[in-house]
Amino acid sequence: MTATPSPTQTKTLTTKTMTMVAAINDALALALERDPAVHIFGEDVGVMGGVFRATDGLQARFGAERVFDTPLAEAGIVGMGIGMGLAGLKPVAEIQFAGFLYPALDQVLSHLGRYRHRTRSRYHLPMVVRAPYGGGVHTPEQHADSPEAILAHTPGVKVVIPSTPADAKGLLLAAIEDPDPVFFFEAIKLYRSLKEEVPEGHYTIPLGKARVVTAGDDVTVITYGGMVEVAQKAADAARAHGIGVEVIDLRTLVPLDTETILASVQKTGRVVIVTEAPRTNGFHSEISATIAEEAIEYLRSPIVRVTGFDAPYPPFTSIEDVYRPNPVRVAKAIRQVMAY
Amino acid sequence: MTATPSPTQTKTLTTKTMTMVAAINDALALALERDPAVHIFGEDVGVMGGVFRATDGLQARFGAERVFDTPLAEAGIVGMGIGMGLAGLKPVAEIQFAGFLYPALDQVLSHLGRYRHRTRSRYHLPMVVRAPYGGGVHTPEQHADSPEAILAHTPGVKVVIPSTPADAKGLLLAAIEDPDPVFFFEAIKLYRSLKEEVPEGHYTIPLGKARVVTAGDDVTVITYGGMVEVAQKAADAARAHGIGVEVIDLRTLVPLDTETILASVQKTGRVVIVTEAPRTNGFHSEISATIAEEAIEYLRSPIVRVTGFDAPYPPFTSIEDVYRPNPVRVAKAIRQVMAY
Amino acid sequence: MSKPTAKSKSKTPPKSAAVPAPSDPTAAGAAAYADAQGEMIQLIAPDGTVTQPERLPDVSIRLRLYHLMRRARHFDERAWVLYRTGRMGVFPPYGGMEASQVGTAAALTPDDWLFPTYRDTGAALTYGLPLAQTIAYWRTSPHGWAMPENLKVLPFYIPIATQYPHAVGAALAERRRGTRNVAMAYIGDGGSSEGDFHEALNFAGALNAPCVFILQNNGWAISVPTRSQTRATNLSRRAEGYGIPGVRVDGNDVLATYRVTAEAVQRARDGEGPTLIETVTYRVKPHTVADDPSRYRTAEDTAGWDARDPVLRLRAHLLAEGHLTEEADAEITREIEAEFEEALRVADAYPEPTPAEILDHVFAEPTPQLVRQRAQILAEEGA
Amino acid sequence: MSKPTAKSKSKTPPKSAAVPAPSDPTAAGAAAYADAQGEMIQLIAPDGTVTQPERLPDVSIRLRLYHLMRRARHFDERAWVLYRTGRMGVFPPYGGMEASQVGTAAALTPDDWLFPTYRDTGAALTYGLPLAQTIAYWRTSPHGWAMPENLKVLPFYIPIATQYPHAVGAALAERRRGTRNVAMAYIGDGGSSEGDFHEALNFAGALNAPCVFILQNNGWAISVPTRSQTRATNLSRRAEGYGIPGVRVDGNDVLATYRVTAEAVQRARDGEGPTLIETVTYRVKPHTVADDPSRYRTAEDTAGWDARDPVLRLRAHLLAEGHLTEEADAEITREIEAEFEEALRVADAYPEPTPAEILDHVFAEPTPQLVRQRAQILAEEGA
Ligand SMILES: Cc1ncc(C[n+]2csc(CCOP(=O)(O)OP(=O)(O)O)c2C)c(N)n1
Ligand SMILES: Cc1ncc(C[n+]2csc(CCOP(=O)(O)OP(=O)(O)O)c2C)c(N)n1
Ligand SMILES: [Mg+2]
Ligand SMILES: [Mg+2]
Repeated sequence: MTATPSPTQTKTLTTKTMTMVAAINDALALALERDPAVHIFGEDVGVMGGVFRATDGLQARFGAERVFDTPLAEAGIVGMGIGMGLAGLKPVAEIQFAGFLYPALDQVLSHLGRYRHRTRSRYHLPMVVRAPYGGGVHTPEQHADSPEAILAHTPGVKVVIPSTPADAKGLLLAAIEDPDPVFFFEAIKLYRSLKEEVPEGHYTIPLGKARVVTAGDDVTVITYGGMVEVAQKAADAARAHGIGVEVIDLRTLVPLDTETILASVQKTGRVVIVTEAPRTNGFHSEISATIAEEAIEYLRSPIVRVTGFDAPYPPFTSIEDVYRPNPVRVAKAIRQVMAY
Repeated sequence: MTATPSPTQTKTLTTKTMTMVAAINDALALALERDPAVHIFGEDVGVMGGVFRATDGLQARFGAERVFDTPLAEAGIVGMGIGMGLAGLKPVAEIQFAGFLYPALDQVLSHLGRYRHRTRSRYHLPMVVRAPYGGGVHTPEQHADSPEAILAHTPGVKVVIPSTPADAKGLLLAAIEDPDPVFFFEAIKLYRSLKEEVPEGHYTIPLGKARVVTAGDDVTVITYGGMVEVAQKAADAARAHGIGVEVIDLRTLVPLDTETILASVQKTGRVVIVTEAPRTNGFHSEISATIAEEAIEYLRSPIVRVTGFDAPYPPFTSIEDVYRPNPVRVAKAIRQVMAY
Repeated sequence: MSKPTAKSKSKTPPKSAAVPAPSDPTAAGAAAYADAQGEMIQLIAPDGTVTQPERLPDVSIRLRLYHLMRRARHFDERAWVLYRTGRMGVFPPYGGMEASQVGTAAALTPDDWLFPTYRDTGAALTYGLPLAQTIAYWRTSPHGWAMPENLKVLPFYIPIATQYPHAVGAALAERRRGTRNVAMAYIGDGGSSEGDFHEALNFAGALNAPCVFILQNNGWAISVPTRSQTRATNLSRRAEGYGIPGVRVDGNDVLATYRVTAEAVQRARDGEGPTLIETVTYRVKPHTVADDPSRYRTAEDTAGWDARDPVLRLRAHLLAEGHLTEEADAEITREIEAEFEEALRVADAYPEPTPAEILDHVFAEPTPQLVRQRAQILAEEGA
Repeated sequence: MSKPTAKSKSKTPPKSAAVPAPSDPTAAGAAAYADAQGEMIQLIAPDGTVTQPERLPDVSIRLRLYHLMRRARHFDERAWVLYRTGRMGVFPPYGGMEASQVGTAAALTPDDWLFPTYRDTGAALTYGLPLAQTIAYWRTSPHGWAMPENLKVLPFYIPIATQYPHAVGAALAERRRGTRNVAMAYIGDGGSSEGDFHEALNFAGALNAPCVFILQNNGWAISVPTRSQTRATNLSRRAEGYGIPGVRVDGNDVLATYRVTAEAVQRARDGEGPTLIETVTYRVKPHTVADDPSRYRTAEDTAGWDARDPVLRLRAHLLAEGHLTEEADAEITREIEAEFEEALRVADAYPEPTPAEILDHVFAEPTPQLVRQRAQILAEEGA
């Protein structure tokens, strides 16, 4: 796949082939370099450089005051980050896996999303919480969760989920520069599986703007993060059968780019939504509901959701792949909305 | 309002006028009486009988081993309950306000919903977590949250939200007798504002069956909990203008009674969904998405959601009522789907 | 165990202080009470007689603390009356706990951070939160939430214990920025059971954050007595589990609370890390003005605490030592009353918020969704 | 402070035990180490010489513990080899920590509860988890999660610290049901920073739950050394903050870990409440078989710990005292190897799960949604 990044403020024209994790590392280094307020912390982010190496080399380069390990306690990590944000720093916390964000949810739901509101902007929290999420690489129990819907339902926090290295870099820099709290979920499956040309130097990709990955006239497939490549494969297969599939990568769930969604739906009239989160009340539901409210007159077929299941992501390696949407399932949904 | 309870196994025919909180107290007493495994615990549930008096008198009657105060720590409360459930008791925990469930979300997301699955039913957790939720009575900051969507998105837990005293009693007894974890959210607004005849003695109302509150042919209004009376008021007003509104009280979000929803939508073709939770990705989205997937051919108008907002429930008493859907807003939505 | 207490000794006086730090250098060190953790530090007995003359703060400080306690008490009393007449919202009283709140908060400067709970109006007032804004907060007016730019105090925390990690972060940020400012956070006996308490104390110790953690043990968490909340009988001992100093102080002796807090603040400023201070006091009042404690406790439970009243204790001491006269005291009363009534007038004049304000201040830049939702509210208003 | 330790003394011997409780009544009481909290309890030195002869368990117990440690070590070694050849999943090794796991778990009976973390395979095996199922677990086969009906052991816990409150609940349930059974839960040094640790210990103390909390301080939480996790240098001291006994023990001396745990179990059975035991040990191995510790620690960091090997230590003692011969030792090796290879054959024969099983066991009765989702998977399989 060759996604086209849409850097908004890049000056450099040179690029470099990078994995997503390298692009993230690059963004973090740039952020540390440009803004002394930026501080990175979490479990094993220091000497070790993170379990996925996203912070590799940063402590050595920027010192143990800017990049540091915390005790093992996620509420403490997010809660401390909130305090740092109140005091004017730019905290960039890493939660080792999205499934370990749960102990911190009280700090998120009670404070991270409320501080600007409750102090009428006397305080605001320019904090980023990064976490690897999603399945597909046979991690241990609870290492493959996709909790983005919980955050999307939390007023006052933004949710960003990149699907390519270049996007990851530009979106992460935008998230760090955003004055408000941003959750930044990184698909584990994409960390190293995907390489592309990434612009060198600083650039940002604005939060709240979806990316039309491939244009098409017949079906709109809406997705994000780790599911983008799955949708693309299904779209490629459909195209071979003469079906024009428009794949939309939301990039950010909050703010949601309804404009891009609705424009596409008005054109195609057929919608498939793909996420790997559990089915009931996943973020796919919000996308569907938005379309059912705003563009129902354009629909020529039911909105089909291809999702994870109403069961925990299975810890049983040999069958775990059944859980996660695959190109076959998405292709079937595309056929279904075409056949309606 | 005079809701008709649908007791499935009531033997007694006598009834008693009760508030919802009295009906809940009655259900808890019956459960303690019938099953020695039932244990009730939480903050201030003992001598004080709960901040809303839902456990009033229970410690005096059943002893401090069956009904007891815990230290002030919600993760501890739910986590301890999980251990009690593993060991064969029937824990019934009270969280003082739904907004204080957040510190316990790790225990919920990591364990409560996973235990049967991860042990292949060697263990299961017959636990009930009760919590008052929702706004409308000018409580302090964070005392008016409606987090049901988070639980509905959590595999392995059920979610029940009653809207009348008789329902509350029958559903709570069913929840306690259910072999799996159930969240039981009680609308603070309804605790004492609503009285009705409640059957005496033991009866249950099955989880997963919605209640058609009022029948109608033109518009389906789907809601639950504290919003049912709001929807009813709007429906009454619409009826005065000759619009037949079918109000559906879901009663349980998980399992969701799609059958009743779809039957009504097939009849009316027009849908309004009402919840007081924040808008983005609230449970209203799931209902809408389900309809958009299963019954789109019957729809004669967009699905309209009347909800809370993408902001924290405001702690500012004089304007907080703006946040919560009211009959005027619902009536407007009804007019909107009729006018489409 | 290499506890920082062992070597700690104030190296530098605080930059500035609402109340100046104790001037007696011999008593300023932590070593003085490092061995006394099991006991409760007390400088004056309930009847006002001095028990540790060598550690008394200067007279000017004592008088200042007296004034601040009187002022705090007046607020508490007036809030109650205003509540009854519908001019104040539901309010958690702290009357009887003034020494615990005033003595601790008085050790801060406005450059330091204060993280108060809903119970800590007395601490916030002492720190410098303007009266009118404090009134506005308890009236749930947005004016009470928009804290002054020149202070570092946060709106009272409702979700129990969540403020503790924030204090660690703010304190750490001050250190990273090279200041000598500290953060102080309050919690109750009940709140100290929450996981956030543990995580915060451990983080502060591990990261050497300049924090002072005040644990007000007032005997009750709503209806649950401290003894049912924990098997521990000395909550300051929890500090040992984090390798930081823990101090237990008579929470109704404002000279003692001030003294130990000023020392802890000094250690924090000097880079010696955090301290946990347990103030042993009592919630003589109901949980809130809307609570009826007879549902869960008897007169016996509270008996004896009136005799330990912190305001009367300091007053007795000051009168006995000739630092205060009845006339001066009456003058303080007049001053405090006038100040409050003036603040009430200011608060009464705050304009009511408009409906659409519920959607303001969610993000710096509202999302398209919020823009729409706001328009909906405005349309309703127009209609 | 009325700590239960002060009066505690085994009143009744345990009902039954994988390894019988110590028979010497004079040494069984908690008072013996109540004063020794700062130190580390040790019965035999690293070279096998006895340091506290009066507290040694019976020879039969020592031999049993030796066998269990050898068995645990064998599993650890074989798991590593099997992983390299693709016959085992990613496995967190515990080699070098056998005394910490075996000595503690051996104090339980199958009526007691065991809440192990991912690191505690050695403890689970000691408690009685069948080898074949243990292998199945680390192969991520559902057979490893469906725990035997006759045991009360839970599948290894992955989300750190979450097991601690569960142990409190299970223990409390046993008490409410009138049994004398206890619950034991493990945690790491890293895990003890989580809020759940604090809440659980405090709940257990407040509610007098018969719990034994094992804190294995093995020096590392993945790449972070204990000294960066906390400023405390003695984690057993945390117990004081909850009013419960805290014990610090040489985690590489199985006789010591067994002794203190058996005593704690006894106190819990006798209704005297919970105990926190810190076993001071070391993670000589990588975090998991897939981890490369050279990224974060040097050979110097781990130097010295080989000489403290717990298996060799007990072996030296038993050989020196004539309780073990080289021949008997070789026989143990043969027995252990045969047992493992047989279990491997059983595990190899477990059938693979079928795809639709990912949706089994969500609820007793699947919701309509799950019924549909299952049908979808079955249809895909059919296709
Ligand atoms: C997380 C959370 N749980 C529960 C509550 C409800 N609640 C408010 S005050 C209180 C008791 C607090 O007791 P303590 O910490 O001793 O403080 P005090 O009221 O005595 O000042 C409780 C349970 C809350 N506000 N937050
Ligand atoms: C809640 C949570 N956060 C993070 C992790 C990731 N993680 C797995 S093991 C580990 C370190 C644990 O260290 P310690 O508690 O000392 O146990 P040890 O591995 O040394 O046995 C971490 C951070 C996790 N499993 N759960
Ligand atoms: Mg209290
Ligand atoms: Mg460790």
